This record gives sequence, structure tokens and C-alpha cells, in this order.
Amino acid sequence: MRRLFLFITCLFALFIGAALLGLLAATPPAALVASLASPEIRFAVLLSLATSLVSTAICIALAVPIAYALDRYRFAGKRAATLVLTLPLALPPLVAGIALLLFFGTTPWGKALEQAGLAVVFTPLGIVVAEVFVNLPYLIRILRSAFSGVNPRFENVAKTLGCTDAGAFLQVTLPLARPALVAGGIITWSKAMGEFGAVLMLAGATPMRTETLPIALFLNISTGDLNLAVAAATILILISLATLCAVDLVDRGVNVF
Amino acid sequence: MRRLFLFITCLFALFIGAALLGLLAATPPAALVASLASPEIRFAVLLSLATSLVSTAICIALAVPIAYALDRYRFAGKRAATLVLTLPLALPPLVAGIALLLFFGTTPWGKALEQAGLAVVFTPLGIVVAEVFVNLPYLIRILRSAFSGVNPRFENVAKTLGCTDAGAFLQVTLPLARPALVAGGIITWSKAMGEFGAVLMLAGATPMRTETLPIALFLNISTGDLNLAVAAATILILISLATLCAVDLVDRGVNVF
Amino acid sequence: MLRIESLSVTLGAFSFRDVSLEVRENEYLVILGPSGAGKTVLLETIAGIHAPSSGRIFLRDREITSAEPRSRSFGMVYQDYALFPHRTVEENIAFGLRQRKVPPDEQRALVAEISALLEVGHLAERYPGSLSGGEQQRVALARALVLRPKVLLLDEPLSALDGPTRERMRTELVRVRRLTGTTVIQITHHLEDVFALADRVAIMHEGRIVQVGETGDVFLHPSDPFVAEFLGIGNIIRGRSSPAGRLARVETGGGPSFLAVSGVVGDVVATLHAEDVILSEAPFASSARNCLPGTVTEVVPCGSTVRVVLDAGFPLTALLTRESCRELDLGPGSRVYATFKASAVHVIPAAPRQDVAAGSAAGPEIG
Amino acid sequence: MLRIESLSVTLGAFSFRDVSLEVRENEYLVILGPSGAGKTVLLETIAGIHAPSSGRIFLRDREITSAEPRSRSFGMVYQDYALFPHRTVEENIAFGLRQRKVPPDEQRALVAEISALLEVGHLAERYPGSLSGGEQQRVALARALVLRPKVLLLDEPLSALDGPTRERMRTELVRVRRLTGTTVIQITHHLEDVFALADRVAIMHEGRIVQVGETGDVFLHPSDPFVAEFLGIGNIIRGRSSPAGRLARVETGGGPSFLAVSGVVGDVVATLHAEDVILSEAPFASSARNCLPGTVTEVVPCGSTVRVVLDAGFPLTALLTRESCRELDLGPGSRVYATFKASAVHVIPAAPRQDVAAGSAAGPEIG
Repeated sequence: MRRLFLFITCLFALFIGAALLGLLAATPPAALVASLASPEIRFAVLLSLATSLVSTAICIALAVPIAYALDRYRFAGKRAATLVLTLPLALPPLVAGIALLLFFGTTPWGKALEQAGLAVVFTPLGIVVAEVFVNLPYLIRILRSAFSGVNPRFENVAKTLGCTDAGAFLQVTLPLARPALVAGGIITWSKAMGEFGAVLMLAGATPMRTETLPIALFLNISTGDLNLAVAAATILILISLATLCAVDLVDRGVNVF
Repeated sequence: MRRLFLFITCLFALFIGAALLGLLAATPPAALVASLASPEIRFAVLLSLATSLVSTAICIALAVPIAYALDRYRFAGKRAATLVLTLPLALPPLVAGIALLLFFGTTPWGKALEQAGLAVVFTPLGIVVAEVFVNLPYLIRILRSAFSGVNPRFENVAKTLGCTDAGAFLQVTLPLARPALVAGGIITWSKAMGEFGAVLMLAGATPMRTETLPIALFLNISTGDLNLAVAAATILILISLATLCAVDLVDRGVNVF
Repeated sequence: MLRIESLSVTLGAFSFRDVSLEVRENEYLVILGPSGAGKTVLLETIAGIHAPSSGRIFLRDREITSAEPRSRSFGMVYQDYALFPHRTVEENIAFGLRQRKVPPDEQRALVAEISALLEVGHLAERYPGSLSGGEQQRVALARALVLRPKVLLLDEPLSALDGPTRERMRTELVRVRRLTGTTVIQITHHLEDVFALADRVAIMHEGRIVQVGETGDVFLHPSDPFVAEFLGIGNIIRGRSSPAGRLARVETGGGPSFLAVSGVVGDVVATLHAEDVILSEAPFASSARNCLPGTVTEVVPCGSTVRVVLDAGFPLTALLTRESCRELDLGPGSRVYATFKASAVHVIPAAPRQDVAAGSAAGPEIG
Repeated sequence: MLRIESLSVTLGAFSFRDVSLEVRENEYLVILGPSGAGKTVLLETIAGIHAPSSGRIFLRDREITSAEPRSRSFGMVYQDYALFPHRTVEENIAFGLRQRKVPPDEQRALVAEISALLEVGHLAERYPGSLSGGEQQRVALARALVLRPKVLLLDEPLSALDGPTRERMRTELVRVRRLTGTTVIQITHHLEDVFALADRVAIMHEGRIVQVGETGDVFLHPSDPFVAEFLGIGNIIRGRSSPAGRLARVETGGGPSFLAVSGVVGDVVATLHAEDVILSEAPFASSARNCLPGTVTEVVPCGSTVRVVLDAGFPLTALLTRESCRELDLGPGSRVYATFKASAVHVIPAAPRQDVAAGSAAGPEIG
């Protein structure tokens, strides 16, 4: 049994390795370097970086209180809130994207925002919104499980030693959840860099305007420019690898994916 | 602190709820029903069902031995194998799709398979391959954590009572991991139903040939047929909701997303 | 000094109801009960972590039922110590002083003083994860005591330690308590803690306090069979009691009867400490009123003593030293006489009382 | 019957090395050691779960070092019982018979027989999750015993139970063992298990067996200070020993000296059971060779006995009954005399020996 199980394991691991290495070797190195330096890829890298960092910051700011509330508080409607907040995890990002498109494009609230200068549909702001909507539930899940791993007795003791509720949270629970916070932040950023379906729907695929790395990959495959597509894919693979290694360094116990 | 945290939680839960309900209300009910009955949507539903069921079966057959090997065995290269098998989790599906496209479309192995009658690129078979590649690592993660939750002493005792290694696994560990197996299977199927990026790249978006539900959504948004797009999105939302509820029923302890 | 009036709390699976307790200034009160009896929840409620569903708490006649934990000035030491793992021992001990914005110089002096008292000064730079159980225990005590709490709440402080360390820490608790003079409430499921530490003991069972009193009193006069069994009293005999002169005669089902100093009549449970039973080869003249013949069924050595079980019409257990057991040459089948004083038998009505009754059934000492 | 020759295993954080043991037919061997000393890994290696890195195992002179667990015919009962939670009690007990393809009729008969013996017949349809600790224990025993194992391996079988249940299960183990006559290896960290159950005892410390022998021998003649402390011997006194006629005189640092029956000379550790020390108000004439004056520093009641600590130039602990303590009216500060026999003092060389030495330092009984 041991041999059969290990054989299957190695076989599939080799298949994944071969597919990814094949991608990296698909274009001549010189063409790859030229593509990486092209204005289109440079624009895509900068836009992806900017939107992903902003959306990650928003995700952290929202996920910390939400995850803590779901883990520690008892309140009416907790079960329903948990279900609704988990739903985007089960939803294809494409569907999340079309829901956001209709919400911001056709409802009165969306129109009001647009008139206030916050145009979401087919704009870089839409990229941020799509990334937050899709990734926040992941980060909530990670932090919730991290908070539930911190013994509530630490906060109890801190309170008998003179802390307020907020003081106990900030001085004890949050520092103890830091590995999960760092790992979760990295993963959220990495997912934002690679988000495709939701961004495609809400922000569209306008070259040199809402062209993130995955959109650049998609546009160039569509127009048959394999070199540029592979360049975008290469960057994304390297980000994934770096993410995995970074998370592995920060904390192997965090169940981040 | 409690009030602020609960306020943020409810706010975001309401936003998610509003966006999804808005989508369901985006077209008149009559138009929705007509769209649901259209040949295109009916084809997409059947194709999605067929490919997702096949890919889920393959995922389960592969994930059980791989997850068990990664949890219980010590072997050389275990760390590397774990990293490679986790990599697709961090990889945008779009990138996985282009890697598979190049692997099956340009390498000698891919050409050999095509001549043997197993054409993967731009075919329904490609849908299955893309879904397995993207979803298998998720299922491995779920089952691995389930196996690690089964006390190894059960197998030890079973062996002293006369079981072979395989007997102890099949009679003790596997039945005890059943909730995770069922929940993981449901989630794998649901993810396969909604897979977009990888399928788009490997199987293409050919109407009435590789047109799964997400592809139908994408094609109809592109051509501006909102009713058909919303019909596809509605089905996918209902599947997500049903998945969440089913998993909740099977086992709330399984950390499936 | 601390008065608890019919406090009730329900918290998930744990609950207690209608708990009333009074703790005196500088007293060491031990709450004894089986694990999972809701004792920790009670302590946390006293500390202000949980809001009680009913009842009130007074500290020196000031009501503190809904006061914030940080304003109660109670120290809490958990069974698992709950030392902050991301802070050094010194930072752990100084934590409370920092919250109170004590000037750094004074912080250092106070930490040094309590560290010396608890002998943890040399651990200052270490992190809790690298300490032994006994060291963690002392650091947790220091962290609570540095704030000079009005009441120290101890949650099974010894049960996570192994044998010799537990013994040492128990002695340590006695010493620290003598030096600081703090009022202490400790919960435990170890009988030894009661004997070694408690001024008074409260027995908790299924979320209720079933008996409170001076330690000796409760041990000699348990108020119901649960208390008796929990206190490890060797013999718990069911029977019927009827008056017999100034004493009571307890008849066991079909078996022999014996005398007890008691006024209780009817269905009763008689308790008799195993060490109060004397065994001999022949009956002997003494002031003891009960002498029953029996056959040894079991001889179980327990460290320095030996537990001998007789069939005397009912099972009767005696506790002997190894020496005596050797001299009598006891083994299964030996015929012996069991002698015990009527005053050593304590009689409880068979239907357990539901009220709190401390040492109510005490009788005069008659040999 | 089972012979283990210098077995070594490393498994993550747990390891033991160079363990040699011989278990005789129908013997009850208890391996005693602190928790986390690698005892469970040793048991699992004997059962064949782990492959040893070196060493050999023989069963009735047949080497089984690399035999599959299922071909060894050893029964294993874990501390947490490891009952299959998805099967009923009856299915759990019949599990091994089903693997051996025993015909269903015979299965039913064998399960019924062992269920009757262990009094679990009424639980047949229940699932393990709904059973009490003692019931789970009995079912786990039944599951192992129904296959009539050549050796029964018990992994701390009593430590997950609470006080009264533990006592009952210990009696149960004795009874079942008497009826089935199985050879048993049990590991434990409870001293009581040794006294109540063991024919022979092996003491394990830091992955090594430090002493093996008949229970009484090991208790009276521990081979090194670790064994003495672990066995709960009350007095462990460091000093220097020099010959004094047929005896040895042990001098404590600056303090008084006392006599021991021993030939060991040089730096030594002397052990003396607390119950072998007699206290009196005045010195009295007796055959005991040691009589030291001292001052009581501590009186600690422990259930039916009282532990009295003296300052006799060095700390000396005596164990008294409550009765004697009351008669002597002892309290801190009381001046008393401590009398003990030279033969009660056991002397061990101060540098702990690294070899296995069973009862080697036994001396003749001289009063």
C-alpha cells in the first residue's frame, strides 16, 4: 500500500512540476526578457502592485474585527452572518464580478457613488473593489481560525491585571495571532495579484487602463502574442512560488489556502 | 469595541447579501425562466454536470492516497513534494490553464496523447483536465487535515488485532474520515462547476462545444445578452448556496474552503 | 470580606446555580469538587469575566456584581497558568503594573521584590515556553501578587504538576500565603490540597455547593453520601437506624448491626473512616462499643499503608500500617475481629439533603 | 517467554536506547517511569508498530523483531482505549475475530464469553462515545483478550480514570488477570499500580531501564537516587559513609551522623522510609541503633496520616497516624526524638550507577 500511495503522490507532483517548467521554457529567454521590459507588461505590473496592495490593506482592516467578532462574540444572527460571509468562498469569482457589475452599474447606490466621483465600473477602482470582495472572506477564515487558537484565558488574565477589552485584544490576542496575520496578508496580496474572473467582469479588459497581469495574459493570448502572455504568466508563477516560501517561513501551522 | 466590531461585520454581510440579491433581481422573472430553458443554457448545464462529476471522481481517487501519504508516511523529498502539490493553490487558475495549454499543445507528450485519440486542447476532455489540475490540491489539503485528525492509534490497534496495513486503512481511518470525504467531494464538485480561468485557457470558449456555465456567462456578457448571462449566474449562485448548506449539514468541523 | 449571594451562571455546557459563599478576611477557602463541575466558571464569574444571570457579589460590603474585572483588584492564576507566551517572565510580571501606569523605576522595584519572594528572579529574561511547570506556576503567582490583590483566585493551581513538584508547590503556596497574608479562594479536585492548605472547605457537586465548613468538621461530619465518598471515607454503609439508649443502632440488610452516636432515625448512610477500624485476632476488652467478626477478602498495599477489606456481613475496610499487617499475618481468608468506636461512626439520613448544612450532625465524643 | 535485547528506537521527540528486559510466562511486569519517558513508544515497538533501529525481540525463543504486528498475537490496550468510534461495542470486540475469519457463530460465542467475564454484555449495542471511562476500559480489554493474546500490553490503563473508578479497575485487572492467566506488560507512572498489580517492576528514566526486580526488593533497595525519589521514599539524605564495626556510619554535612547496615563507603545517598521513623518525647531503650534529637518544623496532615518534618541537623521526615500525632501533641517547635533502625537505612553510592542493578545492595536484617 505504501508503495502504491507514494507512486501516485510522486506522479502527480512530477506532472505539476513538468507543466510549470514547460511554461517557463516555452519562449526563448531573450524574447522573454524583451517582453518583460515592454511598456504593456510594465504597466500591468505597476497596476497590479498598486491595486493589490490597496486591496490587501482594506482586507486586513476589515477582516481583523470581523474575524474576532465571529470567533469570540455571541450575537443574534451570528449563524446567518457567518453563512453570508462564507458565501463568496463558494462563489465563482466570475459570478461575484457580475454581481458587483450589476450592483455598481445599475442600482441607485452605484449611480450615486459614480456621481460622487467614485466610478467603479470599468475603472482601476473596480479592480480594488473586486479584489476585496473576493479575498476578504479568505482572510476572515484565516484570522478567525487564528483567533480561535489563542486561549481566551490570556485576555481574561489581562483584564484582571487592569486591561480594558480593547487593551487586552491589542496587547495579547493580536500579537499572538501575528503569524497568521502576516501569512494571511501575504496570501491575500498574492491572490489579489492573480485575480482574473471578478476583475474581468467589474473592471473590464481595457488595454493600458484596467490591464492587470492576468488581464494582460488573457488579452495577449486572445491576440496570439504568446511571448507577452508567457511573460505575464512567468511573473505570476514566480509570485506564487515566493508566496508559498514566504508563508512557509512565517508559520507552517497556518492553514492559509 | 464589541459594538464597532459587530457593526463592521454586519455592514459587510449586508453588502454581500445586497450584491447577490441584486443579481437575482436584475432581470424580469419571465425572461429569466425563458433563458433558463434556452438550448444554450441547457447545453451548458449538462456539459458542466458531466465534466464536473467526472473530474470530482478523478480527484477523489487521486487525493485519498496522496493525502494519506503526505500525512502518515515519512519519505525522502516529502517536503518538496508537499510544496509542489500545494503550488497550484497559490497559482491563479488562468496561469494553470496556460501551463496546461502549452503542456498538451506543444510538448511531444501532448502530441502523442492527441494521436492516441485523447485530444485535450479545446475539447470537453480539456475541461476535465483543467478542473482536476486546479481542484485536486484543495481536496488533498482537506483530506490531509482529516487524516491527521484520526488518531493513528486506531490503526495500530487494528494491526495488533490482525489487520494488514491496507485493511487497517480501509476499515478504520477511511470510515472515520468520511465526513471530510463527503464534504470535500461536494466542494470539489462545486468548484468544478464554477471553474473559469483554467477552462477558458485549455478548453477555450467555443459556443455549444466547450461552453460550461461560467463560459456561457462570459460569452453572453461579451455579446451583451444580459438575460442569458444572469441565468447562468443565477444557477451558479444557487449551486454555491446549496453547497454551503450541504457542507454545513455533513460536518461543520471540516475546514473546506 | 467577599460575599456571594445565590449566584447563577450558565455558559455553554458549564453552569452552576444558587451558589452562596462568604469568604473572610485573610482566609484560605478551598472549593473541592470533581473535574468539570463548573468550578472554573465560578472563579471566572467572581473575577468578573462572565456576567451572572442572577445573584450578587459584594466586596467589603460594596456591590461589585457588574464591575469591570480590572476594577475589582482580584488576582487570577489559571491551572494552565496562561502566561503571555510572547513576553518574557519579567514583562509578564510587570504587565499589570504597566497597565496601571506605575513609573518604570517603581515597576522594577516591585517586580524585583515579588520575584525574590517567589524565587523567580533568575528567570527574568526567559520566555514562559522554556520554563518547567513549577516555574511557570511561580511566575503566574508573582504576576498576580505584584498588584497586591484583595483576593487571589487559584484555579486548580497544582493539578498540572507531577508528584514531587506538586508537593513542593503546595509548601510554596503555604509559605507565600503566610508572607503576603492574601485572602485566597482556590478550587481543586485533590483532597490533599484541602488538608494542606484550607482554612475552610466548600464541596461543590453538579453546580451546587453541598457543604461548607471548617476542614476538620467537614471531614468528620459529611452532610451527605456524595461528600463522604468524595472525601475518600473508606466505609459508606447503608442501613436502618433505631434509638438504642443514648446511642443509635444501625442495622444492615440481613447482616450484623452496630452502634453509633447519633439521633438520626430511619434509612441512613453510616460513614466510618477506614483508619478508625482496628483489627485483632481475638476480641479484646476496650471502651470501643463495636466489635464484629469477619473474614478478610482482600489485602491491598498502598505505599506505606495497607487497605484490608473484610466481609463482616457487609464489606468493611480497615487501613493498617505495613507493620501491623505483617504482625497479624493477614491474607485473604484470615478470620479477624474489627473494633471501632460508636463515636467514629457518622450517620447521615439516606435521602441526601439539598440544603447547605455544615457540620450539623456532630455528636459528643463517647468512647 | 518474551526477551528484549538492547532495543533502541528514536521516533521524533521520543526515544529509548539499549533496553533489555525479560518477561516470564504468566508474569505481570510493570514498567514505571515519569510521563513522557518514551514508555508508550517502547510498548508500541514490542507490539511491532515501530521498527527498532537496533536490538532484537524474541517470543518463546523465536525472533520476532521484524514480524508484522498481526502475526505477533500481542494484545494492546491504550491509555485512551482507542476504541473504534464508528463501531458498536460488540463490533469492537469482534473486530479481531472478523479479521481472522472466525465463523460468525463462533464469533458470537467468544464475544459473549469475554463480555460476560468483563461485564460489558449489556453495552453490546452502544457506541464507545457514550460509555464511561471504566466501561471503555473494560471493552478495550475485552477486545484484546478475546483473541487470547500471548502477551497483553497495557499503556497506562488506569491514568485516564478518576479516583474511585481507578481503584475499581485496578481490582478488575487483578481479577481478569487471575482468570485468564495472561502474561502482562503494563506501563504506568503511578506507584499504586506497582504495589497493587506487579510481580516485578522495571524503572525507566530518560529512555533507559535503571532498575528491574521483584517489587518488594526494588522498593526496599533502590539502586540510585532517582529510583528512590520516584518511589516516594520520604528521606533522601546525602552524606559520607565510613566503616563502623559491622555497620557503616553516615556523616551528614556538619550535622549528626547515624548508622546503617551497609558496606558502601565514600560519598553516599542514604534513603529512609518516612514510616520507619518513630517519634517520641524522650529517648527510649530499644534495639534500634539510631536516636536523634530534633525540632518539629512542619506538620502536614495527609488524609489518615500526618507527615512531620524535623530539623535533626538535616531535614528528617516521619509519617505518623493522626492518632499518634494527637497523643504526642506535635506542632512546629516541639522537641522530639527520632528513632530508626540501622537496617531501615539503605545506602546508595552518590554517583548514580548507569548499569541495571536489581536489589544488589540488600543487607541482612539487623535491629
